[in-house]
Amino acid sequence: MTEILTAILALLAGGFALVAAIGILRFPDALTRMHASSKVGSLAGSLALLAAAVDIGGVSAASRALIAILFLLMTAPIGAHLLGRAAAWRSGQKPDLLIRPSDRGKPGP
Amino acid sequence: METLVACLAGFLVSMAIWLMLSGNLMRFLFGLLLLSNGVNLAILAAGRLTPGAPPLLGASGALPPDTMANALPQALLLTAIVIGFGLFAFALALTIRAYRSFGHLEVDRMRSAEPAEDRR
Amino acid sequence: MTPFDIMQASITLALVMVGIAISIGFVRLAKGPSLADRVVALDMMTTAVIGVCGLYAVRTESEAFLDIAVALALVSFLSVVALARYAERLARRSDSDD
Amino acid sequence: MKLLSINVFLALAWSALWNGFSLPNLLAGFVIGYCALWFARDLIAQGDERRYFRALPQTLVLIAYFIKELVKSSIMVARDCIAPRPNLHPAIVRMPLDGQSDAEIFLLASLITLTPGTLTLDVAEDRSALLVHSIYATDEAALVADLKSGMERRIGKVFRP
Amino acid sequence: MLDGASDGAGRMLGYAASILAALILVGMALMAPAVVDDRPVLFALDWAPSLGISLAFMVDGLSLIFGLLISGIGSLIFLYATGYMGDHPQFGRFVLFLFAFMVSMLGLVLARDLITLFLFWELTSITSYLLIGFDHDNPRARRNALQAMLVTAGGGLALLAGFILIGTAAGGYDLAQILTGPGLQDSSLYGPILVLVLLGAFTKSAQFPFHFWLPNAMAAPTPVSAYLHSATMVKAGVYLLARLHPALGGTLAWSVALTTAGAITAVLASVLAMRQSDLKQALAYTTLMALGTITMLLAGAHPYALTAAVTFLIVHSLYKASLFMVVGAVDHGTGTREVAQLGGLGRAMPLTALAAVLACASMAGLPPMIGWIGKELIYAGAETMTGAPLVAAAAVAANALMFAVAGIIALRPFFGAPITTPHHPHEAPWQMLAGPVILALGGLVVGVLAQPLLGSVIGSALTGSLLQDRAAGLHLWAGFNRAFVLSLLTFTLGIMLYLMRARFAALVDPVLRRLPSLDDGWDRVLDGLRVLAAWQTRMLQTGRLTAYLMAVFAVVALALGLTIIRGRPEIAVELPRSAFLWLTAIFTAAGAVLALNTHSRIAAIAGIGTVGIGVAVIFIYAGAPDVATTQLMVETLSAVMFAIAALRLPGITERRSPRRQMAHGVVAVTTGLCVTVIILSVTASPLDRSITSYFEENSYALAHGLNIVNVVLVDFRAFDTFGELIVVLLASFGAYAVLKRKRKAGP
Amino acid sequence: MSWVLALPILIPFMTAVLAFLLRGSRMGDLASVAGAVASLGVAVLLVGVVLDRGVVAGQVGGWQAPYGITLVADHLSAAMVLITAIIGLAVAVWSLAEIGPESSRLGYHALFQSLLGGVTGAFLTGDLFNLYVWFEVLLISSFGLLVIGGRKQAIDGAVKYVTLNLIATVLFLAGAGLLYGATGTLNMADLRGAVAASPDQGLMTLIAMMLMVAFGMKAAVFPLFFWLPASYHTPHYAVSAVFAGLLTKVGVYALMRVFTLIFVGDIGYTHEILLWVSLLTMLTGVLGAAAQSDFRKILSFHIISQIGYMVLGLALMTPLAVMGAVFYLLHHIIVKTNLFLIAGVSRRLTGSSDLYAIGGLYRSAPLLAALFIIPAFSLAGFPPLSGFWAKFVIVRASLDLGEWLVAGVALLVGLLTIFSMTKIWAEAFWKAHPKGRQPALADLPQSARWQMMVPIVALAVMTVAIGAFPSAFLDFATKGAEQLLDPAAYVAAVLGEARR
Amino acid sequence: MNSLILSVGARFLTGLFLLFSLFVLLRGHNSPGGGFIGGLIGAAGFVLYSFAAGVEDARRALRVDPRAIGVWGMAIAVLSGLASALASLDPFTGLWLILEDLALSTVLVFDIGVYLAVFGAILTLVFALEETV
Repeated sequence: MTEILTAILALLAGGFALVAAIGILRFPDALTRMHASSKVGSLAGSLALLAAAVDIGGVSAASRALIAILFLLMTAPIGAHLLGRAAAWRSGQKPDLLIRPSDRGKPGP
Repeated sequence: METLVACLAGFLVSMAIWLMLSGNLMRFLFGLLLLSNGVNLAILAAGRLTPGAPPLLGASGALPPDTMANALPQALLLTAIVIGFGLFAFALALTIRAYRSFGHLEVDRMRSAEPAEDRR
Repeated sequence: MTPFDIMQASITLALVMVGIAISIGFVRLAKGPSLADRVVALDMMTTAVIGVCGLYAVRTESEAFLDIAVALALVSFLSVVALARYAERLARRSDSDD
Repeated sequence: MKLLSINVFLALAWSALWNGFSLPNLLAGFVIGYCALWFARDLIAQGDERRYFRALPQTLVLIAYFIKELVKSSIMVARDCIAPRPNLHPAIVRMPLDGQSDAEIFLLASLITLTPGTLTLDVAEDRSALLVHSIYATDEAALVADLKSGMERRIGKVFRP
Repeated sequence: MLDGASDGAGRMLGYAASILAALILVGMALMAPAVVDDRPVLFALDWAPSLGISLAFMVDGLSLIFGLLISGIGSLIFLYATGYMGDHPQFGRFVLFLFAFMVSMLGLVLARDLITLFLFWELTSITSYLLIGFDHDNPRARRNALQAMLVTAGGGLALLAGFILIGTAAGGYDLAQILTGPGLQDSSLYGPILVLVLLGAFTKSAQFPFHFWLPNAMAAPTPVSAYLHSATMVKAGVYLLARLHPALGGTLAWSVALTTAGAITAVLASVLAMRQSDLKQALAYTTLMALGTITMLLAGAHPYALTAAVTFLIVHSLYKASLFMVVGAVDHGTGTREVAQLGGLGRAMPLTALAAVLACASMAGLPPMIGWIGKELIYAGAETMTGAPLVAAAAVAANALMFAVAGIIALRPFFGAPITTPHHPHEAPWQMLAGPVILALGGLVVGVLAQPLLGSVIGSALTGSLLQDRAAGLHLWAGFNRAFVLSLLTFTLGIMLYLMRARFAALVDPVLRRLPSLDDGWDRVLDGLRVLAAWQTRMLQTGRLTAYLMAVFAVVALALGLTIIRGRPEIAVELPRSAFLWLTAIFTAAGAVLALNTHSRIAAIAGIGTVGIGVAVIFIYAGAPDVATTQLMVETLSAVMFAIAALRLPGITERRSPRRQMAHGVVAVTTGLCVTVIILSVTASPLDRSITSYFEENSYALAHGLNIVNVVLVDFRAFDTFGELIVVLLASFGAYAVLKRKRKAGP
Repeated sequence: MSWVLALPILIPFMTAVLAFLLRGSRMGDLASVAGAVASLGVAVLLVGVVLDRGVVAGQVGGWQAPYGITLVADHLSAAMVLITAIIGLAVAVWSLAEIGPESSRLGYHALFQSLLGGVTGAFLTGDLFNLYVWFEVLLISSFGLLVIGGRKQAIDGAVKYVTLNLIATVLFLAGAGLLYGATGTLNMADLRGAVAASPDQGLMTLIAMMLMVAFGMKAAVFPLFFWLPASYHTPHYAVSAVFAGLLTKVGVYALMRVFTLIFVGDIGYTHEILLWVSLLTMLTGVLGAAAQSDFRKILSFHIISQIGYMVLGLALMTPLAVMGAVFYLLHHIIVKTNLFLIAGVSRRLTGSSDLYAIGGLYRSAPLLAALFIIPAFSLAGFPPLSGFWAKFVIVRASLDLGEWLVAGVALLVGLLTIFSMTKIWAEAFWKAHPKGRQPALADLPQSARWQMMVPIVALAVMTVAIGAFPSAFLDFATKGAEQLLDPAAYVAAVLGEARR
Repeated sequence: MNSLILSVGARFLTGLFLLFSLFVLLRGHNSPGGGFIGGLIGAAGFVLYSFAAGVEDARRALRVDPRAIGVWGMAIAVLSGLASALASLDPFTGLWLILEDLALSTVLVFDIGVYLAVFGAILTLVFALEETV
């Protein structure tokens, strides 16, 4: 039974990874591509780890897998945020929100 | 399996040398990283590749039934990787300093140490 | 075909899929065009490697590979941060390198 | 926090009593410890600390909600990834914030990033708003409302009494 | 500290050296009876026994003659030098060098071991170098010192090789054994030995074609010229020829080589001597003539020739040292050494004049000076030699010219009408007179009492050292023989030459001027060397790193490629079936290709990141979690550091020309192929896994660890790890230093 | 037993720690000197043990030979360790006068001591991979030392030094890894048997070539020496002195070790290559020196030509020749270091290292002049200085083999060495200072004078002593050569009767 | 790099990195990990912190010059190697103190030395790079 569950999880992981990759390839700009990466990618990784946890069983395996998932989910958004901000800067979209009060009034970079 | 890794290692070495010869210090650094990777692969392959089983013993030191991956080259590799990293780090710092000193990274134009021949 | 065989086969399949995913990610990495695109692709590739770790843990029945996943989750984040910082500063300098 | 640590300690103690730190043991210990603490709340927890008893279930609710959203979002994005003609409406929207604490904003920003088609780009300097990028921003107002009622409300329940 | 000459300390040093030398002279003299009785004095210390080398000395007849000359003349020279230049600020140093030279020279002639001999041989070169360059502010002096040094040291090196070969051929470096043992003439190494030894001897004794350094060496202060470059050091080569005569002499090659070199040197030098207007230069050339004559005589194998050589050596030392000192005294007294500017000094400098006349008489070979006996013996000896007529002709020509030169030196400055000189002429102090006068008188005394004073010693040299059965007698009157006739002929010719010296000069000058000047040749050789060196350095040490790298990689490619072609190691090819592995390999390789992208830094670093990831995946595949983790961490940190650094670095452009790219590509691909082949060859045969098995079996049992890799790292091979942590730490130190160090101005 | 082998390696690192923690203060400098003294003591002890017992081996971590890392000292290793300690002490003292507080704070002493530790480790280890590690230690410390002076020139030099040396280490690493893959062992004594027993000798030669190129680069042989003249004249003088003395010698040592102990299966090929390489090295080095007009550059090029002699000794592979190489190695370290130290003093006194911009040392600094003569003429091979014996033995060894060309080149190079040395002498010492300066030792502060001159005098005395009393040293070198050419004792000491 | 999200995240992620690194260090003998990996992860945490809060703050949070940390690591490694002298064993021989499940050893001390050295080295490098203008 666990084998089948593992197999399903693994295939899902593979599928999501593939999908994420395709998304990254096809989406039109950096910001949209990030949606594929930070969500689908994380999910794929998490599913693979979950598959390992299910298959191996035991506290230590499960806890490691969960910790890995936790780290993955915790770090991904921060990275995405920084990257998104950079990409926004890059693509010339500089909403007022992004400009710090201290920068206001100064000539643009 | 070794064959593929060997080819890959050779390929990486080729690319690395090509980069190192390009005359730009930054590309030399890239070459250095590739070269380290190539050589690491070579060492791995030299220790023979055993897919799977990492060299970990079961509880109470039980040997697993199948052959484990060769632990010794792995230890060597670890050492080599870390050393390679140290060297890369230094080279990077040197590159920055060289850029500050010379204003460019073209190694062939860095000629303040030599040549200066006998003027007589 | 026992469940075990099914599992093995699906792991192999999943690995190949992840492998293809990484390769596709690489295409984006190579194409760019902007720095952010490359970093996104690199991030995706690292995440895929986390998946590889998980799948390998299953295949070899060894927890050892999960440790790689943990470490990788942490540090890949670091590289994304560093590269994003780089990208942002570069953008502010409006330095058109990449 | 104090109560959480006591609870964790109780879970460990429970597992130790049962001679094994297996996952079920630990979970059971945690649940039993939680109940025990709840019964003894008058003895050990005063005033604000009692928030723990509400925060913990709320956290579980949040986690469940988040996992649901994560899967949903992923499937949505995944569909668009492979769809022959992706249905994308990217835009940047400004989402005003109610919560003010760092942890709250951080959590909110993170969860927004992880949910369907949205991505936190930045926080306003005065913490009054989040800047969110969405790929499904057909209706920006609806999007903001959705975010506020979904994620922000649930996080607020965890953090605020 | 040695230079505190101004307060007289230098002079005291000079006197002390003189007395010391005199004591050595006495010591040598005291050994004479024993030596004459054919009981050579021996002394030996083990030096390098494993090489068969000892620090061995002996006093036999030949050594004794040289020893007496060296210490005796040395003593007088020190005295002379004290008078001549006692006020010089560096006189202390001068005395030191000169004394060191004397000791070296003594060591050279007393050595019984070839290597000991060589030691002192080289020491004389060094001290001579320092003495010639004594006037070190003068570029000419420096140049001439260098010339003397290089010529004699170069010869010395040839000599060393020759000695080594002698040692090999004779089975040891002990002179006694070499000389008395079976002759080297039959050894297969005789040819090379002869060439090398002659090279050494000829350079040291300034034989043609190496004669050019000697006149230049006269840049040294006069006491040095008198001592080193006439009386002693230049005799070292002759001494060596005499010393090795029993072992190497007697062959046709020997006699032809010595005769030719000696004769040419003698004649050429005496012709050149006629042309010199500087007295010191004239003397320098006559020294060459004497050395040539001795060399020529040593070509012979008959006691007469050899007796003549030894005798003439003594003769020459006596008069030549005396004359140099005279010239020094003249220079000192008048401020010039130019013949044309001197005249009628006899009145102002009577003692100097006396010494000059006596010494020149000896030089001219007039009876009853010892010079006469020497000349007679030369002619007698010449008869016994191969090619006697030619030898005799050369000897006559040289001697006649010498006669004329002697006339010039003895007569022109001291007699005739006084000529105004830069200084008002005055007699030299007593220290400077003692030497020339004593030596000149000595020439007279030993001339008159030749046989009683010198006979036994020379006899001992002939029989004991040169291993002849007898020596020729030393007689003022040896009967009316062919030698006597030749002497008369010499005088006649000499007088004619003296009288017609101007016409003679006019005759030979054009010829001589057309001869290539070896001195200029020397400069050209040195210039050529410099040009060659500069060219080579320009070619190799270009300062272009790319060229260096290219050379290095080309060497790698060549070394490996050729060895592969030569050794044909076995290889095994077996492709994997895992699609995942193939994919990994492909994207890794693609990452490397991306890194070649010329413009985008980030694309390059991303490409390298991809390679890092791919390699890590291969590590995972191969069951190496620790390595994979480390690899990923290191890759990440590298990328992080690069991202920080890239902000401070410029973009990249490819600047190579297509041709260069081609060459680089060839080298790169060859090397890569070689690496692949080596790996395939290594993996073709099974691995001896015994060490790994040991680790697997004992990792838990003995080292209490389940992770074998970690156990290897921290226990089995902890020392590697220790070194590794130091590397990482020091790398950070170095990077810190390179980044934080403030820039230092200037070189 | 293993402690006397391990301590020479560990003491420098302990000193490095101490010196770093006390950095910037006088105590830090003194700690460095004290550590050097301690190293010297242990090194003397080690030599004593080796003289007493022959080859000694010790296992690090107590793991039996092919499994753990073995430290071995035969005569050659022990002597090298001793010389390293001597040079370390001399330069540590000398550094006191040159190294300013900034370099000191940046970790000069720690880097310096680590360099010594790395060098010592390389000499003592009996394990090929461990040798690689120590190579890296000394390399990375040398990187740090090279740039610590902060001159622009030094950065240029360092770029060349670093890039080229990195390639060498990577090559070494690859060679070591592949050799393991081919033989299954890394212990050098064990490798001897394993390499000889290998069925694929072609492969063995191939790996031998990899290592030859790697070590050759470290040793700065033709045509791999470019990094040396590009960088050695750029750092602090103390640094270039210790580089000149020790760094290339580690490469030579490694060549000698590996090509006598491990790769002796195809001498006709490998050693023939070494022979030609050595000849070209001698010639190019000495000609390079002839083209230079900078004190340190001349000396740098001479390192190369002298390396040629050492490699030549190895290439000829007769007992006498190897003995000559060993002797050369030992003598040259002392002499070369001393010459660089003297160059440092000269620079300090005259204000430049350009020979045409300096002068007058002979007149006003006679002591320095006298001290220059000794190593300079020793380098040129004049008796009775140490260099004579080195050259004598090498020349004799080549003549014994009938290698006329080799002997001729060796002698010619000796002559050209004289040319360079006398050039320095004439320009820096004899000639008057072009700016009329009177450079006298008395110009130095009292403490600096002592710190600079005592090491120079000590090294000069050693040069003379070795030359004047060569017997013990020659015997020592002979013994060392015997051990190299017949490594039975070495193998037995390392492996015991355990394997093979 | 002025980001609220990053600085909040970094605050606890740094702690998490450090915690995880110690975990990796301590159990390295039995499962993948050890001083190197631990040191790298720990340093990564502080690098992150320096990104979020600036190098100045990171140095202050560290309290000690990272070079000194590295040197202490080296010192600890040497001392663990010397410790076996007390038991008259070969240098770097592991000394074990095994109490039931808890195993203390000089080998672990050595690994701690490695950890500190790597930690200090990486921080030295990154901080120096960051501070370069």
